[in-house]
Amino acid sequence: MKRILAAAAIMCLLVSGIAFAQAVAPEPIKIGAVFAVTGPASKLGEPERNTVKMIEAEVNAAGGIKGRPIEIIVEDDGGVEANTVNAVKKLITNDKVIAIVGPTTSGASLAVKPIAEENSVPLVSCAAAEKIVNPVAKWVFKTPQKDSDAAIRIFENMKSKGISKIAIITSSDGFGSTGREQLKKHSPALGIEIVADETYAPADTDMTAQLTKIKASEAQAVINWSVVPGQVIVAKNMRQLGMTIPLYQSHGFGNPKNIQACGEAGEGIIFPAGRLLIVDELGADSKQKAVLAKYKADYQAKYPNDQVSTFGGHAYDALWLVLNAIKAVGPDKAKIRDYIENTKGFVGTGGIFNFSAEDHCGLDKSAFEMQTVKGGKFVALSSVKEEVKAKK
Amino acid sequence: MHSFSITLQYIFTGIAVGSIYAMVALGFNIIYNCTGIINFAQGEFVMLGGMFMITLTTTWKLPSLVAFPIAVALVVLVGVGFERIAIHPLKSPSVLVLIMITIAGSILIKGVAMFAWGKEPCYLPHFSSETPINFLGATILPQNLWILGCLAAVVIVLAWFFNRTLVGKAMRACAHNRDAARLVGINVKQMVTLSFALSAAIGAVAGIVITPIILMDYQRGAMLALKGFGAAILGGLGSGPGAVVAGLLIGVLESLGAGYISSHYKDAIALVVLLGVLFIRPAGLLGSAEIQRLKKF
Amino acid sequence: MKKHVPLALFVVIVMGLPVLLKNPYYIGALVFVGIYSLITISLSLVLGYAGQISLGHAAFYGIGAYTSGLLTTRWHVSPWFALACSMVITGILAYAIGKPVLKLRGHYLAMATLGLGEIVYIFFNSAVDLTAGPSGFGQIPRLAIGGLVFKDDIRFYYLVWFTVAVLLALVLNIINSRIGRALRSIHGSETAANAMGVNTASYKIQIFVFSAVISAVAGGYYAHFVTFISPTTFDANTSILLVTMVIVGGMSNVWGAVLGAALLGTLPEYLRRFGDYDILVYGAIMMVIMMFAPGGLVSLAGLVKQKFVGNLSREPAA
Amino acid sequence: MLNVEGLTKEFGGVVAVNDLSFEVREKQIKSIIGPNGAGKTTLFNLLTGLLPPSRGRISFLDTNICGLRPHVIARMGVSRSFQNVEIFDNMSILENVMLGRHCRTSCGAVSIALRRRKAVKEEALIREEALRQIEAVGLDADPHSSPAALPFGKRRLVEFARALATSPRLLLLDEPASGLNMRETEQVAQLIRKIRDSGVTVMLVEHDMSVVMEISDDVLVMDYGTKIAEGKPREVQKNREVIARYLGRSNEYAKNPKP
Repeated sequence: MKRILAAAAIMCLLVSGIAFAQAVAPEPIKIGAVFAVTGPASKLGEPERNTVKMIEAEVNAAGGIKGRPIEIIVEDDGGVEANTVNAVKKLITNDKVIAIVGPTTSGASLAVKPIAEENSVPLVSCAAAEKIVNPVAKWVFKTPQKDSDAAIRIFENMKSKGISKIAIITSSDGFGSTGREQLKKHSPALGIEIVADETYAPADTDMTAQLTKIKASEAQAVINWSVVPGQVIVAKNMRQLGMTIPLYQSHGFGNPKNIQACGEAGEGIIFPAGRLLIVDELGADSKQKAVLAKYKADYQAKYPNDQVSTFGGHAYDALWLVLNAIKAVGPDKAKIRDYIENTKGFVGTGGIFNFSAEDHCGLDKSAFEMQTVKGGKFVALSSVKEEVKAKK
Repeated sequence: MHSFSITLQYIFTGIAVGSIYAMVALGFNIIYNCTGIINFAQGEFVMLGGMFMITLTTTWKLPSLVAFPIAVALVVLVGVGFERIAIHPLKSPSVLVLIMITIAGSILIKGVAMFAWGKEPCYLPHFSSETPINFLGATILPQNLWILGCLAAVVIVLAWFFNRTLVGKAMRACAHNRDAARLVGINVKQMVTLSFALSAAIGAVAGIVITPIILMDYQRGAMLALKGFGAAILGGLGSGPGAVVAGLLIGVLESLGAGYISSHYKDAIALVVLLGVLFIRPAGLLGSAEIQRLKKF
Repeated sequence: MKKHVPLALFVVIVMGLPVLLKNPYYIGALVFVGIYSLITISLSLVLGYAGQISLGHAAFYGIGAYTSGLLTTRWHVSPWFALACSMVITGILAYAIGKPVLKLRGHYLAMATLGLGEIVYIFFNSAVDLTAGPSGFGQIPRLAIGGLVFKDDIRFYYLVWFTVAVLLALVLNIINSRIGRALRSIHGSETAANAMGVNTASYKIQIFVFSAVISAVAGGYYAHFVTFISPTTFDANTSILLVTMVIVGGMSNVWGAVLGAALLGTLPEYLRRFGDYDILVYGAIMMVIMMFAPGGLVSLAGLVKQKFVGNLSREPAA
Repeated sequence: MLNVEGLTKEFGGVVAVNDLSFEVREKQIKSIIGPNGAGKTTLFNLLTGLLPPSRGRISFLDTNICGLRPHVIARMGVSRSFQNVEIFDNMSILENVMLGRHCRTSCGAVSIALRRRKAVKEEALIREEALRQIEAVGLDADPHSSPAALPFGKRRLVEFARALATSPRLLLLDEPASGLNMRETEQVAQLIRKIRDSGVTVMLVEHDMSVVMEISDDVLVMDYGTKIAEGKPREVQKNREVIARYLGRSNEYAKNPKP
């Protein structure tokens, strides 16, 4: 009996001690993050998680926000939508976060859209699908550029080259299918005819069958839209089949590892992407240069084994949108939401954001820069053209 | 492009893809014959083969010829270790429990690989040049020939092993009747370990030769295992020739399906054919209903 | 009367849990456990009792979800009627599928069901005009009875677990009856069962259709609870997860099915704190359970019971 | 009650049962004997519908049962035991025997699931009858325990009880004495007689000649799927062809009685 009493006394002391310790330190501002750190989309979720952890450390090292440290609670949903739903509920009701960054994938973002709405918590998604912000939901925002803008930029580039008949090949997952939708939707207006429409499963190992069909069609160019290894395999298979028509890729191609994997087959691929990959080329007049260079340098310093990618950039933009709001209006959900909705001219890695009540994405097609692969590096397409002109 | 060359190209593609399925299916069969279970970690052996090869050649800068056997040996080690730790100690497990253990094993191996090699796909250079070989208007990569060559080599070695060596014959005895094999003095548990070693080796070889074409990441194994399982079933579980024929057939069906019907439904087309075959021949193309042991779950 | 004790206890626990766990997050997680339980209970009849493996149940789960979701969003059918439609449609499909497929055995049956599940998954992905393709669709209305809308987690919790309790009551009655014995006899020896007058083919298809219909209910609940569905929720991984739940819980006992769903359904929640390592811990837990308790979690419960209560139980060994 | 005419079963090119005709009369014990591979078990599988015959006619109680599915034949009153004892180890002894009542009961899933009075009553009757059969075959084991751990002889008794629980008119026993010791064999022989005396017709396949000669009313000798002789045990024993083809090799069987 004595022992139990003693144990109880010690426990009481400990508990009160912890409580006391907590009372002294300023309570952190809690922000939630849901990323697919494992599962099929983990190569996107990983840099996103790394990025928010990096920013957390940076902000806290600088003394937090108005003396209060920030705490970013990262949840892994493994790319399973039921898990995302649970994770977001946990963040909202258990951890009482004031805003949420993520999820990584479009499906997961759409699944938690109603939860953010019902609980009145601002959520800034890092996923691409336009459905996330269209129709506009009061509490839901997103940072990646719009699929439609990517499609339009590609089509504009094609038109400038006199290409009118094209083939599209997309992966049969969320990213690929929303791309396919946008490509089909915007092609007629820009006078482009899709003469072949092929898909492949995300884990497929060979696309020569689809490409053979495309080769036999009248297509003057191919657009591949995916984030899976397929985007490399398509490039290589085209080379194998001796196809010389230009290959366009989606903004999902923006990862330096793809160049290495494509080898020679990667040369000349054209794709729209944010300017993170070509930050070294940007002139000093570019508003984004400072932000991009800092993000790239910080990330590379903190995670030397990982290469900076546009996906991490989406999380960077999302979190800073929230943090800027907190800095300005304090940790209040409704005020944060209003602040984000009224944010204008926010310079992020993805572009310059101008939000409004009708536009919860905030980016337009100027956020994209048409890029290409040259000499094993990403370079702006405009600079290549200039070189060609100069030679002439 | 001439329509003949197009068809030929589809068939080439199908054979190139199908030979990968065939190799995975062979790995399934060896363990199935010895234990009656489907080893769902087979796809992970393939993935590990490619991953080890990448590390050995790119990080350790070993020449391919040296790295190849080392990579295979490492995967064999993993296979044997898995069997020794998770399957060997069990007394009389049911088939379904064993399958669950292999699923758990595949999750574990996948997890370790995720930490070891990261989440991005890794890349391995082609064994020889990347210049495609043109044949009657259709093209094939030299690496595809390497894959076919390896498949042929694996088939020849396996045929020799099971028909000409004592150990191979002992393994076949286990496949036929475990109790009888035990009675004539064959150490059945050792044979099970050996079957894991052998199918890990085949998986590793498959992984190494296909990585230059398909890229390798820690999640690649699952899809390969699924297709390989389909091939093993279509050919008739336990039948070596069946696995090869069925693997190639599924590959060609997918490719022709994508070419002539619809790439959206190409996997479904192959599966419909598989199901159709099973409804007519419930034990697969080359499996016989009499020999098929009706394993209970 | 003794037979009813476990079920009564179960109902008390289910009723009481929300009082203990006031947090809506836990309640929300338990809703998913309830949805999984519906499937695993009915799947355990197919797998544990009748001994027929199905690696394609996510397809029925998905057909239920999609039918209910599409009918309510596209054609504005009332959710309950849509749910009923999804049961009928899934039942008919399961019958058409089961008729030829259930003639196969063992691994062949496993592959055939896996393949059918894949075909359905590919259909969800590719029939974009109907299903909205891989990106899925949302704004599925919630279920309601009169003015009572099941919009918050706690209401849905009671709806789902009420369904689970009803299903359990029905299933428990069935397994300890001539039909339950007939199912188990198929598992034991199909030949002997046949010779003893059990129409094995008919029972196999009946139980397969039954579990498919229940899976469709679970799918409908999922659709109306999350209000968004996309194909990835119903892929082969889910099928394998469902079978794993049944086996880890203990496949020869319906309580095992509930235990398995509860463990593997909430495990991702516990494992979040492990970050990336969750995949390793998950695999390790699964492996350890299967190695040391091949009969599943219920067999552990049985051991505990034997130790403390002695072998008083006259419950038939399942 | 059972009339077999020109029954033939071919597997590929092998003829397992060849143009076999015989008759079984009510309440008699008819034994089928013959060397291994003579087609005895195949005959049982044909009679119970587990295998479809290639040709011929089987009529049971003046109904043609050829091509009927096994569960229908069982419901008509034909039950059997198996050479290797096929009882269900995933059920208790009692449940095994209760399963035998399956074809004599009819409650549907709905009434069972809702525990209608009809279903509860029927279940009680099933249990009663099963316990009665367990006692009738003289099985002294806890009916609630698993049969998996029982010795072989008792497993066979479980199978008998299960077969009897179907209330058969005709009971087919496939080597009921194989694998049993002398005492158990004697018990089984007595049991078979008792079954016959209760009004059930019995057919058995057996290698143990002492049992066959002791209890059979009628013996049919088969070899290579054809009938060699048929008649009273004594007559058959004297039949020259039988002696030459079968009993002449009895020493061989004595050395190696199990197939």
